[in-house]
Amino acid sequence: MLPLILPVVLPLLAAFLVMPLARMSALIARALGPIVLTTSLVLLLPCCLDPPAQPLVLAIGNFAPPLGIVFYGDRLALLFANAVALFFLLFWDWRGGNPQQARQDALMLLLAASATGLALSGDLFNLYVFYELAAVASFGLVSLSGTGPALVATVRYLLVSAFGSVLALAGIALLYLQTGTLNLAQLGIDPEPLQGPAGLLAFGLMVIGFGVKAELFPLNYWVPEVYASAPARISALLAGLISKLAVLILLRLLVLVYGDTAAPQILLFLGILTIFFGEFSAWRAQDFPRMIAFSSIGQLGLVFIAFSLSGSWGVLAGIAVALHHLLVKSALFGLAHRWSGSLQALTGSAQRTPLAAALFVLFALSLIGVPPLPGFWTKILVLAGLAQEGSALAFTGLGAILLVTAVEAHYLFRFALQLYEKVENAPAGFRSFWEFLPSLLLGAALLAVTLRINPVADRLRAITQQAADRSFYITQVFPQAAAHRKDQP
Amino acid sequence: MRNLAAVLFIGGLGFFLFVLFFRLPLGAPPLVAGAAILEEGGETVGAANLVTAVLLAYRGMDTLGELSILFAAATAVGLVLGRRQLVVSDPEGGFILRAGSDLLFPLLLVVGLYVILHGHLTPGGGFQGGVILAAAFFVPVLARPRRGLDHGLLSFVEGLAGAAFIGIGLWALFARDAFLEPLLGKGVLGHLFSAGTLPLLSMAVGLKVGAELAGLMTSLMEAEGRES
Amino acid sequence: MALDFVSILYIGALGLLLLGTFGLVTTTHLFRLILALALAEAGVNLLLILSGYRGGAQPPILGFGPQDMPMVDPIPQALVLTAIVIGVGVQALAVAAAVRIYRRYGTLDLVALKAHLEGDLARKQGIAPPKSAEKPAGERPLSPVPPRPQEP
Amino acid sequence: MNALDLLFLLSGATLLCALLFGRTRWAAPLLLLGYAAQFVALLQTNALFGEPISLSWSLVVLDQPMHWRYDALSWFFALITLGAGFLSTGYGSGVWMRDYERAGHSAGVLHTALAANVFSMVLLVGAEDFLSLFLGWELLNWATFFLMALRGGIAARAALRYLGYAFTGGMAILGAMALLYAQAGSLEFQPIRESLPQMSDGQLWVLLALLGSGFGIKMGLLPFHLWQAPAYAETPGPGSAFFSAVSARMGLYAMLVFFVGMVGLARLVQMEIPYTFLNGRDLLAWIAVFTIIFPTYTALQQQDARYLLAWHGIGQGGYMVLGVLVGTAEGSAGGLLHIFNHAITQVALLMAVFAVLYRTGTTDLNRLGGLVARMPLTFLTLLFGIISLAGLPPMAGFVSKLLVYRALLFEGMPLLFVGAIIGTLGTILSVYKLIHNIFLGQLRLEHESVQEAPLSMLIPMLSLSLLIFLAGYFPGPTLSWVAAVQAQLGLPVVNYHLGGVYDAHGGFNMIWIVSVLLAGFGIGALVFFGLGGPSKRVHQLDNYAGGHFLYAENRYQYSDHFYAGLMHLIGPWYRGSFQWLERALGSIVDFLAHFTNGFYGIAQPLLWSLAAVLGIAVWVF
Repeated sequence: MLPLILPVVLPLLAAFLVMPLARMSALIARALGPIVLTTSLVLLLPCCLDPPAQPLVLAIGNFAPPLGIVFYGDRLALLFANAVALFFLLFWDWRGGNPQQARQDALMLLLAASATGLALSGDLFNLYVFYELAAVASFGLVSLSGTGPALVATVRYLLVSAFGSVLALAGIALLYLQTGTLNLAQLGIDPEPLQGPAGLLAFGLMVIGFGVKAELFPLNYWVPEVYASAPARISALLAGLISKLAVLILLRLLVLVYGDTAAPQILLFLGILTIFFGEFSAWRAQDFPRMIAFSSIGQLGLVFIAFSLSGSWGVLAGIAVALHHLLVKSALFGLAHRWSGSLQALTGSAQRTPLAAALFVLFALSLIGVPPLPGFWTKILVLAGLAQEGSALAFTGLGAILLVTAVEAHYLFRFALQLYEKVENAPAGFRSFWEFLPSLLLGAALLAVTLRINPVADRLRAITQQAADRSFYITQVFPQAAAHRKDQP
Repeated sequence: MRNLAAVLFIGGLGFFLFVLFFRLPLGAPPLVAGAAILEEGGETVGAANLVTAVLLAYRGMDTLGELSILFAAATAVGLVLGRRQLVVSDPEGGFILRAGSDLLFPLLLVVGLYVILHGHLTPGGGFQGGVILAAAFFVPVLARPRRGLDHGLLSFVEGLAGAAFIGIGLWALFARDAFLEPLLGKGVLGHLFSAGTLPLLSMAVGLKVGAELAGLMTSLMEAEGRES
Repeated sequence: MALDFVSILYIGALGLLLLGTFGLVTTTHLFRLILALALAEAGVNLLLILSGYRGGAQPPILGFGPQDMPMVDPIPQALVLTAIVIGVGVQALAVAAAVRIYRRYGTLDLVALKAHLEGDLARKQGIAPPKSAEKPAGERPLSPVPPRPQEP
Repeated sequence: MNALDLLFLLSGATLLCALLFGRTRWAAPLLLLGYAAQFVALLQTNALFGEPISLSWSLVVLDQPMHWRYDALSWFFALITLGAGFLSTGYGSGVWMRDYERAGHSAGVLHTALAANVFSMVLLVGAEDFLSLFLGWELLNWATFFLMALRGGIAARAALRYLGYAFTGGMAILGAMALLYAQAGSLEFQPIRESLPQMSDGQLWVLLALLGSGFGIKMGLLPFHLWQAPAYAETPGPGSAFFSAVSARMGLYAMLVFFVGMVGLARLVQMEIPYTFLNGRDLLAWIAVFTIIFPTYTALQQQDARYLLAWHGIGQGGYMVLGVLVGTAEGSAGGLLHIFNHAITQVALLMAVFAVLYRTGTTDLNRLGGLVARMPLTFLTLLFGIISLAGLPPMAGFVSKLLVYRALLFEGMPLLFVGAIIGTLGTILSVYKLIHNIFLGQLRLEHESVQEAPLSMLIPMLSLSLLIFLAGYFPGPTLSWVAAVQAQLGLPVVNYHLGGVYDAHGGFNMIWIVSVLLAGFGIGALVFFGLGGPSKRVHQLDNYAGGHFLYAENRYQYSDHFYAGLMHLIGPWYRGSFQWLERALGSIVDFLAHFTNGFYGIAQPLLWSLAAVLGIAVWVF
C-alpha cells in the first residue's frame, strides 16, 4: 500500500521542510525535491510496469469507506501517478539560481503532491481539496517571474479558478445533499437519484469548476496569457499534466454516475466549442507560447469530445488522446523554454538548432494525426467513435474535428516552414543540448510508441477495461456492497 | 448591457437553483456516512467532538491537503510580494493600542492554546485556535508596526508543525500500516488526554495555521510599506 | 409552502451565492472582485453546512446534550472548515497579487490591466501590440498565387 | 518471401540509401540501381496478367488489420511510378545535380524526398484496406510537401498552399473512413464492398462528397485545382517531372478503387440528383470536363513554360476521369491508357523545359526564342511531347484521346464531347505558343552560345520521345495492360490488337494511320528536298527585313500577348473566379480566428462562465 500513500505524503513533507532546511544548507534543500520525486517514481514504477491484477485500494487511517477517505489505485490512476513523478522530474528546475529557490521548490513539490492525489483519491471532496492545492500552488508558480504581465495573468487565472471552485463546491454540496456521501464508489452504487436534474446540475457545476484547469471553453481565457508569461516548465506541467488530472475527476464521475445521462452530451457540446475556439485562435497567434497554448486548448477539447463517447470506447479514446497530448504538449512547451519569442523572430531557427526544429516537426505531425504516429490512432479512435454515436451533435463534432485539424496543420506547418527558411542571421536558439533534453526524451518516447503501437494499445485496453467498468470500481471499494446488490436484483 | 445580461443570467440561474433545491430533502438529508460516524465515532476515535474526529481522523487527508493549501498560499504570497526590504511607514500605535495589545497578547495566547488543546472535546480545534494564536501575534505588530515578526522563525515553525503532522501520520503508517490512523489509545471519552494522537495533530495544525496566518498578515502589511 | 427555518437559511445561502456571482460577473475592479468572491464563497459554505443540517438536531459533540437526541451530520462541518481555509488562502494570495499589481500599474481596473497585460506581453514576445493597425498573424490562410519568378 | 515483399523491401532500401548516401558521389548510380531493382521486382510479381499477389506479412493495429496486395491496377500505377522515379533520377543525376548543389541546395535531401515519394506510392497502390490506403495517402502527402518545399521562398509558399488543400482532403477522407467504419464495422475493402449496396443514397452522397473531394484535391479536380500548377512548377526539375507524371494520378487511383471498383458506375448512375436530369456519374463527368477546360485555358495565359505545362497537367487529368466515367470498354480504356500516355508525355515535356532552364537560366516564354538550332534534340523531344499532349497523331496521346472521343460519341454524350474538344483546342493553341516561344522565332543575343542539353539529361528525354512515338504507333502492349486493369476493376474489357482496338463500330488501327501519315511526310520531304530550289545556310542572327539588317537587340518577333483576341473574348468568363473562392475561404477562416480570438481579449469574461452554467442548467431541466 506504500505506493498509494507515500507519493502524496512525501512531497508534502519535503515541501514543508524545504524552507527551514534551506536556512541550514542550500544544497540539501535543493536535493530534497529530486530525491523525493525519485522515491515516488521508484515506488510507483513497478506498479505501473507490472500492474497488480486487482487495483490497490487504501482506506486512509483504516477507516472503512465511506467513513474515511479512500485512495483507489487502478491501472489508470497508477499510470497517471507515475506520470506525475516522471514529468515533475523531467521539468524540474535543475538549473536553479532563483533567489527564492526554496519557495519555488516547495511549490513544485506541493503541485506534485496534489497532482498525485488527484490521480489516486477516490473521495470527491478530497479530490476538490487536491484540486485547490494544485490551483494555489500553480498560482504561485505561474507568477514566478514576478513581472507585471505574470501577475495580472495570475490574478485573472485566480479569479476564474476561484469562481470555478465556488461552483464546484456548490455542486459537491448539492451532491452531498442528495446522497449523504462523498465516496465516488458509493455514489456509483445507486446512481439513479443523481441522474435527475439536481444531480445533473451538480455535475454541470463540477464540470465548470474542474473545467477551469482542464481548459474547457468558457473558462479557458486564462490559458494563453498565463502560458505566455509563466516559465515554460510550469506551462508544460499545467498544460500537459494537471489539465489531464482535472479531466480524470470528470471521467470518474462519468463512469460511475453519469454515463447514461445527458452529461456526455454536455461534455461533447462544450468540447466542440473548446476545440473550435482553441484551434481557430491559434491561427492568429503571433508568438510560440501562445500558439501552443491555444493548440493545447483545442486538444483538450478533443479530450472532452473523446470522453463524451459512450461506453468503454469513449474511455479508451479519451485516455489515448489524453496521454498523447500529455506527451506532445509537454514536449512542445519544453521547446518554448527557449523559443519564447514571436514566431517571426524564430525564422530560420533550424540552421543553428536542427534537432529542436526536427522535434517540432515530429510533434506537429503527431499532433495533427499523421499516420503512423500515435496521434493518428488516437484521432481515428475518436472519429470512429463519433461516427458510431450517430447523433447530430456527434456528426457536428466529427466535422468540427476534421475542420480544425486542417486549420491546425496549416498554422503548425506555416511555422515549421518558417523554421527551415534560410536567413542570414539565424536566431541562436538553444544554448545547449540539455535545454531541450526533456523534449528530446519525449520525442524518443513518441517514436518508441509508434514502433510498439500494439503493445501500448493492449496496455491501454487493459487500463480501460478497469477504468470503464463501473461495477468493478464499486466492488473493489465495497466488496460487501456488491454482494448485497447481487442479492436483491 | 453587461449588467442587464448579468441580471438576467443570475435571475435565471437563481430560478433554477431555487426550484431544484426546494425539491430536495432540506433539513432531512440522507445521512449515509454521517450516520455511521455518529454511531461509532466516539468509540473508534475517542473524541467527544465528532467534527474534530472527522477533521483529523476520518478525513485527515483533507486536513493535510488544507494545511498544504494554506502553506502554498503563504509561500506563494511570499513569492509574489518578494523579499525586498520594505520600510513600514505606519506610525506607532497610541498608548491605548499598545497597552491593549500588551494585555491581549497573553490572553489570546492562552485562549488559543486552550481552544487547540480542547479541540477534541469542545467546539474548536487546531484551526480555530490557530487563528486566535495568529491574532495574538499579529495584534502587537499592529500596535508596533516597525517591529514586525521574524519570518524566518515563522517559516521554521510552520515547516516543523507541518512535518510533525505528517510525521505522526507516517508513524501510524509504520506502526499500524495505515497513514494517519489514531494511535496511543483512546483514553476516556471527554477527558483531556483522550482520543490518542488527535490532540497532537491538533497542536500541529494549530501551530501551523497560527504561524502561517500571522506570516500572511504581516507580509501583506509590510507590502503596504514604501520600497526603500 | 410555508417558509420554515431551513428554507430561509437555504434562501439566504443561495442569495449570498448569487449576489457574489453577480458581483463577480459585473464588476471589473479587482478588489471588489475579491470581495464578491468572498461573498460567493460564504454563500456556498453556508450551503455546504446546511446540507448536513437536520431539523431540531443537536451539535455532534458526544456528551453535550441529551443522549437520545439526533445529532447533525458532522461531515459537512468538517468540510466547511476546510473550504473556509482554502478560501482564506486564495483570497490572501489574490490580495497580495493585487497589492503588487497596484504598485506596478497604479490601477486595479481589469480593463486597464488587460490592456497593460497584452501590451507588455507583446513587448516581451517582440510582436506588434494588439489593436494596432498591424498585419494579421502570419500570412493569409491560403497565400495568393505565388508571383512569377523574377529574372535571376 | 514473395516478389511483393521484395518490392517493398527494395523500395524501403532505396529510401534508406537516399537517406544515408544521398549526398555522396555514388548516390545517383545507387539509386538508379535501386529503382531498377524495384522495377524488376515489380515485373516478378506478375500481378498484371497473373493472380493478385499479397504481401506475406500484415499488420494489425488496434484490431484493424492492414494488408497490402498488388493487382493489375496496382501494377499499372506502380509501373508508372517506378518508371518516372527512375527517369527523373537519371535526369537529375549528372551535371544537373552538380549545378543544383552549387546553388547551395542539398542533393541528399532531394534524393531522399524523391525516394520517399516513390516509396509512399508503392505503399499506397498496394493498399487493401482503408487504413493502409490512408497511411500511404498521408505519407505521400507529406513526402510531396517535403519535395515541394525544398527550394524555399516561392516554392515553400506554394507547398504550404498545397498542404492546406491536401490536408483538408486527407481530413475529408478520414471523415469518410469514420463513416464507413460506423456502417461496415471494418475498414477492410471486402466488408465495405459488401455493405455499400445497403447504404442509402444519402449516405452515399455524403461519401461521394467526402471521398470525391479528398481524392479530387490530389487530382486537381475543379474547384480544388488552384494549388497544383504553382506547386509542381516550382519544384526542382526532377521532382517536377516526377510529380507531373504520377503524383496527381494517385488521386485517380483512389477514385478508381472506390468509385469504380467498390461503388460501381451502375450505382453512381442510379443516384439521381433531385430536380435535375443529372445523376452522380453525370455530375462527376461534368466536373471532369470543366477540369479539362478551365485549367487548359488558364495554361494558355501563362508566361512561364513550367507553369504552362503544369496547368495542362491538371487539364489532362480531366480526360482520364471522363474516359473512365463513360464506362464502356473503349472509354475506360482511353481514360486508363491516358494515364500512361500522359505520364510519358508530360515527363518528356518538363524535362525538355528544364533542360532549357538549365542552359538559359529562364523559362519565361517572353525571354526565349529561336533555340531550335542551338538545342535541336531538346526541340525534337518537345515537339514529340506537344504533339502527344495535344492529342494529334502519330503520338501516344492521340490513341487515348481518340478512344475517349469515340466512347463519348457512341455513348450519346455529345455535350461532354464538345467540352472535351474545346479543351483540346485550347491545348493545341497553348502548346503552339510553347514551342514557338522557346524554339522558333528570333534567337536572343544572350542565348547565342547556348549548347545542347547535356547527355545525362538527353538520354531520358530521347528515350521518352521514342516511347511516345512507339506507344502511338503500336498501342497494343499498353492496351494489353489497360485491358487487364479493366478486368480487375470489373469494367468491360477492351478488345485490342497490336495497332488499336476492335469495337462495334469497327475500331481503328494506329499502324495504318501512322504509316499513312509517315508516308505523307515522306512525300512532303521528297517534294521539299527534291523539288526545292537551292538554299543557303545563314546564321540565325543574320536577318533582313525590307532590305534592312535587323539587329538582335530589336524585338521583331511576335511573342507576347499570344491570342490577344481570344483572351479578350474569354477572359472575363473565368478570370480569377476560383481564386476569389479560395480567398473567400481564407478570409472566412481568418474572420473566425479573429472572432474566437476576441474571446481571449475580453477583460472580464466571467459572464461567459455564468452563461455556461445557466446553459447547463437549462439543458438538464
